Amino acid sequence: MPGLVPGFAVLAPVWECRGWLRQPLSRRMYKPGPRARTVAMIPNEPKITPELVAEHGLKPDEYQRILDLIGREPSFTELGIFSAMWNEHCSYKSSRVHLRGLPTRAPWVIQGPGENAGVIDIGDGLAVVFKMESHNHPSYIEPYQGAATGVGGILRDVFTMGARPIACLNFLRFGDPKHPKTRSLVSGVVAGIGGYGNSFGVPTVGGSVGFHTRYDGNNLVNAMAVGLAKTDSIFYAAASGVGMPIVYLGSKTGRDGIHGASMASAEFGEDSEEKRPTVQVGDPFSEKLLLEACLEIMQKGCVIAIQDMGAAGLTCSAVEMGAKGDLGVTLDLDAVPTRETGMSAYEMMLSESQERMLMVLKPEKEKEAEAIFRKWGLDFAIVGETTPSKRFIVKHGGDIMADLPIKELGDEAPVYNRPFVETPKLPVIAPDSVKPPMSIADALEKLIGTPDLCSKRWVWEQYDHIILGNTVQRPGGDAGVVRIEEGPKGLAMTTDVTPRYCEADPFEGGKQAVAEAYRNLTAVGATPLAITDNLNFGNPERPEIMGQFVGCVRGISEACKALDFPVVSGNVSLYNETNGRAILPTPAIGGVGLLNDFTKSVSIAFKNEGDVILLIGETTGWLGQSLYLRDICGREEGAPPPVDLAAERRSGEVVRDLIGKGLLTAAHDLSDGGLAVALAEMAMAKGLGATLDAAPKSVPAHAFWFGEDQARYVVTVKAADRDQTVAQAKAAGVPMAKLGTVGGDMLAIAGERAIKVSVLSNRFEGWLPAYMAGSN
Amino acid sequence: MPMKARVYVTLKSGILDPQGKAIEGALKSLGVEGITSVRQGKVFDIEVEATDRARAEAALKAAAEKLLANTVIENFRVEVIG
Amino acid sequence: MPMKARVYVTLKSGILDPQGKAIEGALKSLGVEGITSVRQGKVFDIEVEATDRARAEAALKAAAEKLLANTVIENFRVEVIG
Amino acid sequence: MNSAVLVFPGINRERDMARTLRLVSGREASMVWHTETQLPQGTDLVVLPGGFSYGDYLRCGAIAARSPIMDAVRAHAAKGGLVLGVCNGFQILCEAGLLPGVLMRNQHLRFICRDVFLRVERSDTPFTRGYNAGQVIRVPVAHGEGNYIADGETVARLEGEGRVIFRYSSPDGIVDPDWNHNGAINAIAGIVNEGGNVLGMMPHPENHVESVIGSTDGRGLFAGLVQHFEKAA
Ligand SMILES: Nc1ncnc2c1ncn2[C@@H]1O[C@H](COP(=O)(O)OP(=O)(O)O)[C@@H](O)[C@H]1O
Ligand SMILES: [Mg+2]
Repeated sequence: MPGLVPGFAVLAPVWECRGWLRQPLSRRMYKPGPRARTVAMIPNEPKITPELVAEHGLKPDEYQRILDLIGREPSFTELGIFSAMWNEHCSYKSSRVHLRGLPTRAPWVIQGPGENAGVIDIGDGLAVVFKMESHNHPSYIEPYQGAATGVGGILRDVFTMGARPIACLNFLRFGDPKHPKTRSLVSGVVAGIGGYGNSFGVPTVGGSVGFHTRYDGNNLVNAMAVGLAKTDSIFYAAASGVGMPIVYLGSKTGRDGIHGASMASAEFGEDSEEKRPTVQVGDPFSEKLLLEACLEIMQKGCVIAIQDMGAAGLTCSAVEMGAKGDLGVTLDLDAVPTRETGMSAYEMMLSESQERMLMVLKPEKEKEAEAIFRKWGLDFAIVGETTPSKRFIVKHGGDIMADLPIKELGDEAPVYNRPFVETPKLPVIAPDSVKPPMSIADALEKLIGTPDLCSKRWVWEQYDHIILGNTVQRPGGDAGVVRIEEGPKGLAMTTDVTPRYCEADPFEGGKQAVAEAYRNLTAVGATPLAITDNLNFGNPERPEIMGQFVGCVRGISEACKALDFPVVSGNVSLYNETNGRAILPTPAIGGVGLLNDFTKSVSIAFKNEGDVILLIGETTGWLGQSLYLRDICGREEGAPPPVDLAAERRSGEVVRDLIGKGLLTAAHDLSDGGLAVALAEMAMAKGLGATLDAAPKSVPAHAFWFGEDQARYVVTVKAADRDQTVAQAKAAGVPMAKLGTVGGDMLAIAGERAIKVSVLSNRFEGWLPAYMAGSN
Repeated sequence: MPMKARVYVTLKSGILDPQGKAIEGALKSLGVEGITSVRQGKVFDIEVEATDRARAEAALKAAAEKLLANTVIENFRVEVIG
Repeated sequence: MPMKARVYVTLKSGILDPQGKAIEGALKSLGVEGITSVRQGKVFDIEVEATDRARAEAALKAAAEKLLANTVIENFRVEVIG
Repeated sequence: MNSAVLVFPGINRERDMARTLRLVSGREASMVWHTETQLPQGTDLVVLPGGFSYGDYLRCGAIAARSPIMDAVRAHAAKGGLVLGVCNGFQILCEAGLLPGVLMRNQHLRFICRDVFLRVERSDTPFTRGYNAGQVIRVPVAHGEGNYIADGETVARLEGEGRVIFRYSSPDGIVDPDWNHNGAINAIAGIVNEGGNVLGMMPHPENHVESVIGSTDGRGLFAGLVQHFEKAA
């Protein structure tokens, strides 16, 4: 498989992988190659033993691959470097083969996967830079710092490219609320995300929170950052020019998170809480200074290449700068600013201390850049240079501690086409086979106060969502919207996936995640432009898990193609399992869309008494995998709703068009909980009720109100605009039906007990604060 | 019997202390001479009601482990004053 | 000569301590028995370079007065360990 | 109106403030770095914006309050010049001794970002002439330590001298613990110094000055200041 996957990824984007998979195992035996040579290594290094190799997460055949590559036994430092570069987190060895199927191009895509973040063109010489990334394992071990450094890392990915961050989002999944650890994880993670983002000074405008017992030992913390840059000044990692100084910037290096990257690729066992690796502590204050300093030197034209130090810190960033630029790199660790004494080369190369950057500066601008960094009170040190040799050489205390072929470190990382089995299909559940255990009104009142459907205000009020003064739509609606500079353009963003659908049918679930992101952006009036993804799964060495991964990626791919919604960046997090029990397959999708005029954006809130409520899209009453089935009937069963991507597109285009024409007074997509829940949310958002017609005869009432058919929206229009709206939907071939009228303080469905909107609100707003206070 | 006690919570060595770092810098620019390193910790002055010292200590240790210290990154020390 | 020292900063009595109050409440709900009052303070572990102890103490006192404590609401105590 | 916005490391609402000043006064504010020792010639209004100066490490505002520029701010205030501190700016003013009291952790210990209602207690100050006394405005807060506390005597003086300018209230102007999100004593949201020329407040009027972004209730404060200086000129 030559040229298998164009670099997809992240902290350490991979370049091209060639050769490895084609070779039969028997041929991959050690024989000293032409590159073999003696290198002066310091004597007191630990001897390389099979145990040591295993501790570095390298399988015997992977270690053999290293021997083949360098023609000799690696030094301890080199072993550390390989383990960092070749672990799952950095090398994407299990996922790469499948990721290449994702569509990554569109006329508006400036940079797809493979850089620190994706870049799209939004016109007027402006680009949006964004990416999502996981910090799942660190957040389980130390929720506050794990989540905080997750936010810090993703912000760095974005401003490394020359963009000023303008918004953040976060996608969170926790275990069963009754699990003894859940409450403190929620509290720590949310405080950590807020603690970092609020101090750094970026509004957190959206996200998602959910609970399920399958996340008991593996919570998910995925952070997304969005930045704004000029299309003509975007910065990349590739170094250029021989003999260029490599500069270290930011905070000092300590022994933080050594083995952090390996930890992110290892399954948790009973003893994980004892292992307690060195925890990284975030310093948002330093990061804010780093942001200002980086943007200042970029603007002054000092920077040739720049790379942040994320997972596997100095190793990944330096190797990547060289390899991408077809250059060698020599580092002199004696020059690295350290916070602790006696740090070894191994420790410095693997440290994951936060708030650090590596750059290649224009030599003539070095002094100017240094002055800027000093002004901001940050460390600045020349730690190496680019060389013509294509070797990665690390010196420390006068010794050469590593001397490795730089391209091969990335290119020759193993790639696995792991065996997988497809998830068996589940039976479709006929709506009338589900007997409603309670009335529609009772079910709605109950559902709206469940952990998954209740208001997440307790979470997002801990995030500064208004700083920068551009937040047009705050959290609580379908998508966050921020004004771009002085307008009139606006940017919408959302994070979505329905893990229970992915578990039941990975392919449909993958499609649905993309479709829901598309819908949430559409519902605020934005044209969906591109996505970032964060693929959270269990152990890929298990064929069923690999089957979930493959299915979801195919579904995502299909939806992205059908909706013109390419993937421009992403992250894979595998091995999310404890004692052999995996999380639900959770491919989180972060979608970004553009509004040409942010003032036209509509919210979910009902606006005026007398507005007509219309349902867009087809309703069959799909109850399989619905929250109604799970939380009201106690059954987690059946096939999830299929996604008709053509219908999704048609519905979306109609809604955007109607919003663009100013015809809609409110819009909300339908997802978890179906129609009744969506209507309740629209009512609660304004404290204004509605009178609703009875369900049509063709669908059982409970399936009509709670079914989770896709490609649907609820919108409201002024009575006078109704005919025009209906005509337009009809012309586009999109089903549209009248549901009722806005007004009063009750949500009243014909033939059902009317519910006071304030009663619904109390239940909706009540659950999470009560849970966090320990009182339910 | 009411007793007074103190619980000290300090960062484990090697853990980054952004606060300490910022304070160090500030002291320098304020012209305070000679201070080469600052690490910030917490101290809790606690009143505890227990039948004897051992029980008081046990309660304080429980408090520190469960809440006052984040034992992933912090150490603590309990001191019953009497 | 390098010396180690500690500076304790505690809230003056009479000043409300919302953190201490919250901790008190949290300890109760965690089932830790007997704790009747909690007040939170700060402790700074400081390394200081000075020719003698008196000078070190002077530098620390200056640090506390100028920055470490807000003397409107807080008291401080300096302790040179040696 | 010539305004100077002070920039301390870690401050992050300086752009919001500068944009609002430009929008309302029609003039660019000067951005003044913390190591400066003088304010720009002709500065009418000094603004200490929100953010996390020095990461809010040690105590909010403590390190910034000891910056070189603060002597110039003191001198400006001593001459009767106007000074406005918002959020972290308020905390800095307290730490610098330009305003009494301190801002402690919110009573529920969580950072909180939401719109709150403020009752404007007087309209006869340069900061509030754009409002009517008793008027209720909706502005956002975004802070973790906004719980204003001072000793009993100080609070009595503040109240007695009418130096409490803004108070958290219900939408109808009723002061009630349910509407006092951070637990501040007497629901104090903003106070002035003895001379009435230094205002510190926790909420962010600068974030509510455009209807397209949600509300214009914060505009009155800045519009009033502009009027104040126009009248003086
Ligand atoms: N962790 C979070 N951070 C910020 N906002 C959140 C978070 N979780 C949920 N929200 C907000 O709450 C609202 C409801 O979330 P959700 O039910 O997931 O929306 P949807 O069904 O439209 O995807 C959204 O506006 C979302 O942005
Ligand atoms: Mg939605």
